[in-house]
Amino acid sequence: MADLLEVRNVSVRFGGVQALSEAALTVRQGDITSLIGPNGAGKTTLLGVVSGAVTPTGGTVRLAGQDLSGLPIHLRAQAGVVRTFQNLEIFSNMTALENVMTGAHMKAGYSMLDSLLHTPRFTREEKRLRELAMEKLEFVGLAERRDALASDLPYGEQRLLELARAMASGPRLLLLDEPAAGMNNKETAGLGTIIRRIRDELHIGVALVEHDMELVMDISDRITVLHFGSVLAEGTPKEIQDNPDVVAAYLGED
Amino acid sequence: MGLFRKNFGLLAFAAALGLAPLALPNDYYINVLILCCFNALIVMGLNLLMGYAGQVSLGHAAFFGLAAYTTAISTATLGLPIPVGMLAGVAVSAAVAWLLAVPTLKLHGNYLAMATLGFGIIVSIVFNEAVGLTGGPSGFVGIPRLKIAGFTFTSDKAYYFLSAAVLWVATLVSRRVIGSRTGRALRAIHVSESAAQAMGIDIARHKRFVFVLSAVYAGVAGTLYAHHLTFVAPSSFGFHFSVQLLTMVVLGGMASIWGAVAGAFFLTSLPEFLRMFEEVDILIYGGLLIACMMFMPSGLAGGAQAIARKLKAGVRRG
Amino acid sequence: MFAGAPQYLISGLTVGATYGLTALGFTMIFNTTGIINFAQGEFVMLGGMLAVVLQKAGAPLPVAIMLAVAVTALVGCLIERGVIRPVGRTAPVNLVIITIGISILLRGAVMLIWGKDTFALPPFSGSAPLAILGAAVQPQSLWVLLITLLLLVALKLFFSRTIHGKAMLACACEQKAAALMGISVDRMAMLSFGLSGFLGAVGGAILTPITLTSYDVGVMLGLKGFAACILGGLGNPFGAAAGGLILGVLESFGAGFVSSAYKDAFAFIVLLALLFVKPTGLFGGPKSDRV
Amino acid sequence: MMLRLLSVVAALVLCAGQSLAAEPIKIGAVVSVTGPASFLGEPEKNTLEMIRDELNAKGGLLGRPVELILYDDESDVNKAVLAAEKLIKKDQVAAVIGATTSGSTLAIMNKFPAAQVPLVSMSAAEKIVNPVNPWVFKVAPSDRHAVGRILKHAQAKGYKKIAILTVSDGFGQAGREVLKELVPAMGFTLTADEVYGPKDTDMTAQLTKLKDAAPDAIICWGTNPGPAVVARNRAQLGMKTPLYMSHGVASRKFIELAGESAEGLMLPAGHLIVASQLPDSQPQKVLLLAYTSQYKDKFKGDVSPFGGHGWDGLKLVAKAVETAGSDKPAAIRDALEKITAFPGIGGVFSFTDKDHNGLDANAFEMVVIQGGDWKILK
Repeated sequence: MADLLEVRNVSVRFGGVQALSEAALTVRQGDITSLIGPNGAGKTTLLGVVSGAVTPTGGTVRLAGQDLSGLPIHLRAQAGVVRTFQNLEIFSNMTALENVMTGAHMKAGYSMLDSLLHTPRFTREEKRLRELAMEKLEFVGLAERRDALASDLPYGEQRLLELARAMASGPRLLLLDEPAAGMNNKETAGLGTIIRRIRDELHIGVALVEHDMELVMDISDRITVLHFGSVLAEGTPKEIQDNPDVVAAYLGED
Repeated sequence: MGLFRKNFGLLAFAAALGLAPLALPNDYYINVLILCCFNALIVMGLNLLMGYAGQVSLGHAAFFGLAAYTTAISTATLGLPIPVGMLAGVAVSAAVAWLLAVPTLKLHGNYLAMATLGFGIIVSIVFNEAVGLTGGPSGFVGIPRLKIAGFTFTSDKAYYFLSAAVLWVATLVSRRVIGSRTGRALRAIHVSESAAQAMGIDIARHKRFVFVLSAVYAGVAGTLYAHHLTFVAPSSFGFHFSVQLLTMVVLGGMASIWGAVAGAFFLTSLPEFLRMFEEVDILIYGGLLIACMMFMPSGLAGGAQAIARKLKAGVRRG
Repeated sequence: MFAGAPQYLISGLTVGATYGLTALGFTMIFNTTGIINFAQGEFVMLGGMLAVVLQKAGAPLPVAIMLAVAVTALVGCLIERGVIRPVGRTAPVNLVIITIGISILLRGAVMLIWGKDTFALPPFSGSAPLAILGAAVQPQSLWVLLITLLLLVALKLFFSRTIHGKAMLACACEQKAAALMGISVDRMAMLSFGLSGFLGAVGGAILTPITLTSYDVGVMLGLKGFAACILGGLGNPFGAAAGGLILGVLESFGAGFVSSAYKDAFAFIVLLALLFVKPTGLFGGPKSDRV
Repeated sequence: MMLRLLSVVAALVLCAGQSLAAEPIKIGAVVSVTGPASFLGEPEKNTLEMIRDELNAKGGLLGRPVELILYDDESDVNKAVLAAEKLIKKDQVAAVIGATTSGSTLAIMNKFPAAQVPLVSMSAAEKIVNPVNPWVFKVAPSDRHAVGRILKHAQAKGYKKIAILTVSDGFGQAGREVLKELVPAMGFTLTADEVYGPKDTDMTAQLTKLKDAAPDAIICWGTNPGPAVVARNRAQLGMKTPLYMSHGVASRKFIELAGESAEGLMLPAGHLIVASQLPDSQPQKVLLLAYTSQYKDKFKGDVSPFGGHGWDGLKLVAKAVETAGSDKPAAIRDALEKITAFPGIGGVFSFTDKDHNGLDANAFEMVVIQGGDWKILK
């Protein structure tokens, strides 16, 4: 299968700190690739480079062959790279449904004039967006919470809402930054199922940064291990578990 | 039925605006109502910018003034037809906002407040000092009364109905902007710029859009104001008025169109009620501001909602 | 053409010291509570007006000034205790409106009690001007600069040496963590209002001999003080003081070399240009603050 | 609109006829009691209320009590317009005195011809009475006369080069326009033209620039407290160039604020501040002294020429009501226009249909500050 995301030789410096040096990451269409490593290894930075939030000092980012370098965040999103956030960034001033409809911002096919005049196109498109958003809410199991104010949802549901919102934008590549953070075991298991379904039913590529090793080993197709900003190892969960360097790095860290 | 319910607020608002003059004990109060309409227009635009998109502006009096002076100069000095002057006024406000938006809206929070504040002060200094153009501190005299297609708005009542109609249309436009994907994008930007960008929203473009839109609202109010008062002076467009506008937005209720109307009408007419306290009125005004914010942190709109919710709960329980 | 430069510089520094002291007051409160206190200018006004009133009532000048400063600091504490604390956690813009309300109240009260006139205070040590670098300097200007400098040093020591100062810095960094460490965030907030009242009042009292005072001088000072804060980078006390001096010098040079009509506009244009290049001020951190 | 108003006026007159003494004569006032111009508006308000009480104590006008309806415009043109509207439409007053500032007066004055109610302004701008608006009068003396007195004095001293320093508000702008016209017209060279803001606290930069232009004399145009700062800065810079002030600072407050640096400053002032030095034959002397002591007793403060505008405004309207024998606005207007040789605080007023200010250069006296007091310059 073709590579969906190809990150090559990416380096990032923050002031005097080399956050990433010559890092690489590959995500294949319909695969879940996890990015693991000790705290400060540069995982979130690497996701940032892919999403466009962090400008690298060198290296390339390609999505299905298209060079994304230099594109601002919103244009990368339009190209199909959509992320969730380590510290929840839901739109707390909207309902769950509105959050997901905002996710579908790019999907709306009407102009300002249409919305001012409430043309049939506007009505039709808004209806379609609502249905699309409902579909995503159902997908993550939040359908009946659609009219709840997002800030009123419990933490675990806010995480799911963020996922639904990201999916509504119709991504080709989903970047999930610690989606299970703060979830209990049951919620994490549910999340694992949803991520798997994203892969299996929607054939979206997923890049996952996660500390919960059980979840990572359970759902990942491939794993990339980052250590001090460089790739330490790359392979299937089995290969990674058996890799002595990885074991040493993790033991050394703890 | 659904359509009626959805638009009930707008219909009720139209009725209230239309019937308001009948409830007045005296013709004089028409003038207060006209000022209320002007202020509500500006505050509604500012609420789109601040309440919805979360971008503070402490310089909106400048857009109001730019439009007022532009139409004043166009019609009185250059002798252009009034509608042309008014269009030019709104266009100048919008154009200045468009130019200012790019560098300014990159700033955040207090820095944005300072930049807009500084802009407002610079503009008011120009109004004050460009005597040849603006008439300087003592003002610009001789602006013609509004005349459109041969009809002169001589009576204050006619002017009120015109202003009220414009305000109503502005309300409709605001509601439709907010109800569209642009509205959702603006509210998204308010909470999290990074998440909004991640959803493919071009935040620079949206911020600029709403900044220009709010300047257009202020501009429309400014042109109506100039041709109503037939006189403009720099003191009406200074820092003081910008702060008043901000107060109206917050007191009315952030991110609420009806709150904008309520805040503007309340604070514009409040001095009329406080007159009986003579000089102590200033203390009462200050005290009221503090009390409102202490007991109604979501403004008049939020307060009304809370009361409505309580009433509903009471009915259910009863 | 440039003969006037030393004079412009001196007068700019004197006026700038006013802005700087007001800006310092802003910074105290902002750092501890995250509030932009729009009543800051009123503290300066209160310091000046109270000193004038007390001096007129027969108090010797130093006593009048000390009392004025103490009363204003107390007013600052009372504002925190009576209004800010009961409000609790609320949107920052609500707090802005509340402090605007407070400034209207203070201004109104002073107007009703002591009237709308302008008042003067005698200088601390005569009015015979000194010649420095070809510029004529009022002795009071030197007092102002000296006291501003002393206050800066004292603040520096307060924050680095005293337990209260360190606690206030802790609140500034992380309120929750400070609370966990057993620091009373409420008390620190009150202290910051008191301190900022103190700073403002000192400014008002030492400047009145030069600038005169009246019930409404706080509006302009508050505005310029805020501008100075932003220019220096919000939250940095030394940035605030430097911002004030720079703003004062900009205005004075603007009046001298550009146009006296547009001197304020000139200062604000420079400020805007700076913000466009450096969005968090001259000495501000990279992080932008909350709205 | 007009018809309604007339009918209301007619009804009022009828009512008045029926219940004679009870119906008060309503006189409106728009005054900046608060806001930036309050230092002008406060003495105006005090004086207006004092004169009202004095009139009523003497039995009112035409045997009817005087009701003064005074609105504060908060130094804001919008509020001034609302106040004027209210006086015309709601209170239906016989005449209006105000507004305090030129801006407010210019904003409201076009309402008065339409409503056919006379307006007596207390602000200085020439535009108020030039061209003459039949319904609008003003009692504040014109800057033209004040500037004229200064420049005559300067001519006598043999000065050639004049520099001006004006405040950037309505008062300063009006003065600056007249100065820029008259200084060259009377044969001087205008060597420098600087301005300062009404809230500025340091004018050394402007003065340093003026110094470089080496003028023979400087004319500063503003109202307190700016000119006091100018005087102090001039002393600080050790400037010996003669400094003229405007009539806007002709109050004891100025000397108090400027302190020693006021010594030797010259200005054209109304007769109020030098009343005690006037010869007894001077027609204003008695009432100037009376006003000064009356005001001091009642308000524990010093008189200012601005308070005097209130005196002139209300007394002139009262005089017009009495000569007209009516409180009809039109009758008051006609009577106002016919008032001649009426001694007031600001000067001796003589209105004509071409002159609605009624004052000339004699309203001013050149004075100098000596020993902390005013001295008439010969």
